[in-house]
Amino acid sequence: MEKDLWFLYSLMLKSRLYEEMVTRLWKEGLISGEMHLGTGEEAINAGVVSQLTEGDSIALDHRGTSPMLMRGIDPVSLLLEFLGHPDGICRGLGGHMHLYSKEHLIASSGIVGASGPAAAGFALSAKHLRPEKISVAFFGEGSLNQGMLMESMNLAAAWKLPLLFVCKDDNWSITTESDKMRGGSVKERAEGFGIPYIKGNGLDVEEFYETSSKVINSIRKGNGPQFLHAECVHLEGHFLGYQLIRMIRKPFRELPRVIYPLLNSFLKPGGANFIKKLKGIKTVSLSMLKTLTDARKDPTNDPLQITRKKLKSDPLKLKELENSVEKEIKQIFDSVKAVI
Amino acid sequence: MEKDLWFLYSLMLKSRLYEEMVTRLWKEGLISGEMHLGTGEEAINAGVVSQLTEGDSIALDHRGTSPMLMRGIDPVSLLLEFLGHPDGICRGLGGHMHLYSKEHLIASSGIVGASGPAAAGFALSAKHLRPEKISVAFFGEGSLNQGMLMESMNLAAAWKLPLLFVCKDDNWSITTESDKMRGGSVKERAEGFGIPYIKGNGLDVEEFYETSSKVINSIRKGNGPQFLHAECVHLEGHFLGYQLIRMIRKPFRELPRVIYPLLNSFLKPGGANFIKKLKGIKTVSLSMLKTLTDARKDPTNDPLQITRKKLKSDPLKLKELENSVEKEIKQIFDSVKAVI
Amino acid sequence: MHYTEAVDSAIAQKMVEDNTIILLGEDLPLLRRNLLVRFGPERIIGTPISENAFTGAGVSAAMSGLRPIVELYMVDFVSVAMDPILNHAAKLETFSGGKWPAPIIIRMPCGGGYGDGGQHEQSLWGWLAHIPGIDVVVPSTPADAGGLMLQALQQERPVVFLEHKLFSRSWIEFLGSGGRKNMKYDIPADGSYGNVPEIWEPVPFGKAAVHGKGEDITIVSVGVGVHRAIRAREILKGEGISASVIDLRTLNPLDKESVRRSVKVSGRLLVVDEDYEGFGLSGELSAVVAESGIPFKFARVCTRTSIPYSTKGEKEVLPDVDTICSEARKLYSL
Amino acid sequence: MHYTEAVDSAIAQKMVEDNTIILLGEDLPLLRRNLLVRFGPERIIGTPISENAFTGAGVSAAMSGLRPIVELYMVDFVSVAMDPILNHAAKLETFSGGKWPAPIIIRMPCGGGYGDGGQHEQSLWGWLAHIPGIDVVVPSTPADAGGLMLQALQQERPVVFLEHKLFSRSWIEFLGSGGRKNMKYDIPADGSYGNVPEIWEPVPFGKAAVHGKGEDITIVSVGVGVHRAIRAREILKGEGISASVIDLRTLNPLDKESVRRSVKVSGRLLVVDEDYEGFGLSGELSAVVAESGIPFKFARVCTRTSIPYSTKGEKEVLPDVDTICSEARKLYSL
Ligand SMILES: Cc1ncc(C[n+]2csc(CCOP(=O)(O)OP(=O)(O)O)c2C)c(N)n1
Ligand SMILES: Cc1ncc(C[n+]2csc(CCOP(=O)(O)OP(=O)(O)O)c2C)c(N)n1
Ligand SMILES: [Mg+2]
Ligand SMILES: [Mg+2]
Repeated sequence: MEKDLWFLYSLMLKSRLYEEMVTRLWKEGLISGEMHLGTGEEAINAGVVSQLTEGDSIALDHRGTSPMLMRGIDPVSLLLEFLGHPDGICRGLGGHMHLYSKEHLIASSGIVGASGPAAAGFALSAKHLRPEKISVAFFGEGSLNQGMLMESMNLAAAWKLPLLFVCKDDNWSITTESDKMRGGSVKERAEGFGIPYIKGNGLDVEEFYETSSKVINSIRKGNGPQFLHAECVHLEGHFLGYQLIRMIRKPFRELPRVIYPLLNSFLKPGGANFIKKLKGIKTVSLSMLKTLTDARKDPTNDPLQITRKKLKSDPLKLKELENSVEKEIKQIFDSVKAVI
Repeated sequence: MEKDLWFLYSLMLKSRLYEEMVTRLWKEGLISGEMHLGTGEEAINAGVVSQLTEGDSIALDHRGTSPMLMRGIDPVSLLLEFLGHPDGICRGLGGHMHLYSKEHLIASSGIVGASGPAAAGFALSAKHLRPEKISVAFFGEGSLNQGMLMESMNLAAAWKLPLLFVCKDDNWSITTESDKMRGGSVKERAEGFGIPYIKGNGLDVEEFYETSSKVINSIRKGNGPQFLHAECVHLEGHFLGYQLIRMIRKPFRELPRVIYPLLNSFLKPGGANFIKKLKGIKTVSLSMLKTLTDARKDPTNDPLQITRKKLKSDPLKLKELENSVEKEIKQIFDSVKAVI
Repeated sequence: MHYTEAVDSAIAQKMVEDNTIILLGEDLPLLRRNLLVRFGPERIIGTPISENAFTGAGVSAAMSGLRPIVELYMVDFVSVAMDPILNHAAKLETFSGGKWPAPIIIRMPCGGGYGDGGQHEQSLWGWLAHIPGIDVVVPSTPADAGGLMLQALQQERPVVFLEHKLFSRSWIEFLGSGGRKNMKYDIPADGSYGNVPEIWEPVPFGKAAVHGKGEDITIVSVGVGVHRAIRAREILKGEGISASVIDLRTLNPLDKESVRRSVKVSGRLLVVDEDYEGFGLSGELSAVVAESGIPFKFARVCTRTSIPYSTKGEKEVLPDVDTICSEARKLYSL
Repeated sequence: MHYTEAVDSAIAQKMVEDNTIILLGEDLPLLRRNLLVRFGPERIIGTPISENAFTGAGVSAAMSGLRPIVELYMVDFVSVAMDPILNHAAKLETFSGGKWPAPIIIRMPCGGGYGDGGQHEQSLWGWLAHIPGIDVVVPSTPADAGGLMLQALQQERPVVFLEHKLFSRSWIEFLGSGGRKNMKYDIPADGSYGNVPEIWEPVPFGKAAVHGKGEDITIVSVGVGVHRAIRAREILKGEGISASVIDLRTLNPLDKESVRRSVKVSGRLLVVDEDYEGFGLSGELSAVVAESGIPFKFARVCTRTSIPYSTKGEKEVLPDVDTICSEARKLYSL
């Protein structure tokens, strides 16, 4: 292993603490609109991004903060971007779903599936201009049903592009369980485009780094696109302020707001017959229950905890690392505060 | 077998002769724009369409004439449509790529892949309103890379729609060999959506009828979508007046027109180095050669010939049938002539 | 009643009598859960993230006996569902020789002013209205929203139904104000909440709502712009400028008569349009007046560029009361 | 030189000096075979029928060092490639804070009048020009086509390049006249064939070509419409009506000055537009003149509905010389 676990952990921790800071700022109302975090998928991001070097390119989805940080984007200008500041990385014009760095060849998009075509174009130019450089597409499993992503998988296969597809699978598409809306498995989907499929462990960065390292080297050698699939859990749910997460956290406050109109509508005259109505109530309750017992509540699904456990054998070094990352984050925060 | 081979042959023959009549009218300049025929895919069309009954629905691609005829659409109003006549089936406003019959629940589209979503919607309404009725999507193998078709395959699987996907595979997308632009096989593509894949013999209507019969019955029973794949050859190439077919048929007239500008451009100063230029010449020549030795020239690829051979054992009946279909076509032609 | 609730309530009223109405879209089982528990899971159907396929399916479902309301998360994403709209829904009437239109409704939140950035805050109503063969509806109050939806459910052709997110309590809470209490958006109160009839009656398409009599200026708008214009109208009144505000309610069909009638009196047309300026609604309205031969002065306050993410940038780019007032004053002084 | 050959020739000239130019599209190895044998198969790249993906790939390829010309078979099919245009190419300049635009060219045949029907004969230039952030080019002669393409290859932003099929010998032969000798299309001779410079020079964007001085009427158009208008102009001249014809050449940027200057003299604006009438080019031009305060009379000859398949229907719906003349006469008599 080239990059050691300490390094990978520091990448993940930095990303986590940074996003926690973002969360605070968002809650304070300083960041407008939606905010999708990468908390929970840090092992995937770190495992892949830590292997990229100059000339490699990345197409990001709506969870771009974490990979951007890991790729070495200036954290201050990133945060300023979220705050809509003219010194933000996109002069405050992009926002967290539209992050760009020409220097690092990173583009993002808030359109589901758009990272596929974007990565294909990056890979095409790599093929022409940057031998042995690759391009990476990050996306969630729900995006696998978006035409353009599928088209770009086929395109990558047909053109034999140096492209790594990274599917971060939390099995949620906002409030929908992705596997219920998908024909076939993720593996079958990838192989349906003749693309080699590799399953990685999205919770264990050590393993995942190894897996992606092999895959990436093979792509660099000109073997065409490959598909890396890893499961993960998004600890904050779909985005900050996500209603279902709020329900989990403050059931007594949130549930009545939901249940009252539900019952009201259920009891209205007209509509389906009683059996179908019951089916309706069942559908809705089940999906809420599903959320309430969601994997997000389970700390064994936190990739940071998993790696931290491994590093606990050297508690001093761990403490030191954690302190230093925390300090870094504080510094970022202070620099930003100084500007705004 | 419910429908006998004589019946299927008569369906195919009617379609063939009708499209030959269309060809003549097109060549005379009475039909404007493009004209895509179904000549060569009649076995596939007959095998499937002959099993459909009232309440079943069809979404067609740009080769809709043949399936429409087989489904029982009035041939006169169809021909009038091609002639742009106000008594045409779409009042002359649609043309051959945009044929509709509300009564028969048939829609067409000239947009590659559009038959997928269209068939999905038909199947959805069948599920709600017409139990045991199915919907059929016809498309070519080249369309398998169009996002909306892939999306609709997934949709059909997720919703378990009563939908038959029929892939008519001539391995050509206009001038492109489809397998060179596809990652994975057609089978893998279908299975990538969790849809059962069945390979049929697109040249032999007897076999193909059997295969599709099983598939269709299974779909009627509520088993969800299935994917029927069959190879065929389009005897006229992509469309009428297709340049590559003209080159085959009149090489001395057509080739110089193509070769002169080619050489002219090849010899111009500037551009790629000589090796790449030679590669270019090779690419173009190979693809022309490929066309010149195309399967279309081979009569064993004509589904009508194949069935006809089987029926030759009863030459009298065959003659009678052929005469009667010819007469029918002549009558159609005469009725149309009377109107225009 | 709140705006989105009004739309849902009109849908519910019609769903009771018409069994063929179904709803399709991502996350609908949760987003329209109130309808789901009343009408059952067969009629409120969740979809994969495949807008092209399910919008296309909606079109043919509408041709074959159902009345689908297809929901997209935002009008911005119509970019991946354009083919069924442009090349199918809108063309069916022509292609089938008038015999087989598709009564589909495509319901989409639209509009900006809450900080999601340029890929999520577009309006695009003028863009969609360019396509012949579809109706385009942009209600600006709960009462209109419900009534126009009821009418949409009776149209025999495709309807695009656009709900401005600022009007929608549920969208705004979903997209950023939920989970924090400190967000301030410039939400038009009368657009977000208002009286609605006990029983919904259809509000006809192609009939603008005219606010006040404008001796000096006719301001025409849709959606949130209507409320901005009404506020501007009050300010201008204080300055002795008399403006009327015309809320078009639908772009296709377009109530040309109301616009012309008013401009004939005022001699001045000011268009307020949150959609992009060029080749859109403002131009069309200018043409509508010009081709009727009425002499008029013209100005417009529209969105000229992609919408920036920052709150400040958003404010600069989206039409607001100040800009409307200052453009109106300029126009008045001409 | 013929129209399409002129475009290809300008591309070839630039490809010699700029190695980063590549061509992407369905069937290009055959359709652009003349470029392929000169520049090699690595630069003329065939694609699967996946417009969304390869247009999107073109956008990011343009961001990362290449200069892709992406070809779609027809502008109608932009319906399945709208997302990379609307939400990506056009937004990059804003999103990246002006730092990272995508110099992609999207080349598409457009227009009707050869009998393919409403899904294959659209123009859509006004529709595309509604989107801020992209240039829209509609050349009407071989010389302009080559020169504008050369300019497009130097723009630092996305360019939509639309070639009317009636101008293109190769498209018309591909789409229906090949293989039969009896098709008659109303092809403007000067659009299809004309003199071109020995060495291509860029034709600047945003500069209209003005034909003649119009004392009475200013006719503005693009593409085939320009030639129809020029013919109408001659007829009107015989009747004592003096019209000038303005060929915009590009819709974005729009040469507002030329239009205003001419209308100031003539006092009458007639727009001839093969794209759909509502919410499009004709409206925009009306607004451009109206907001400048120039008093003017206005009329338009545009496509109002989906384009019917039949030759007769096509003729009725698409702008032609007769309609232009009669509208011009009406406008003159006002
Ligand atoms: C084309 C499009 N459709 C819908 C949306 C709304 N949307 C944003 S994220 C999302 C779910 C994506 O799920 P997945 O790809 O699994 O990513 P995750 O959020 O789980 O990381 C949806 C539907 C969108 N942004 N773009
Ligand atoms: C979206 C779209 N892109 C491109 C085209 C142009 N086009 C028409 S038919 C065709 C090839 C289709 O190939 P296939 O699906 O195999 O059908 P075949 O013609 O071989 O029957 C293409 C590219 C189109 N009509 N629609
Ligand atoms: Mg997910
Ligand atoms: Mg084919």
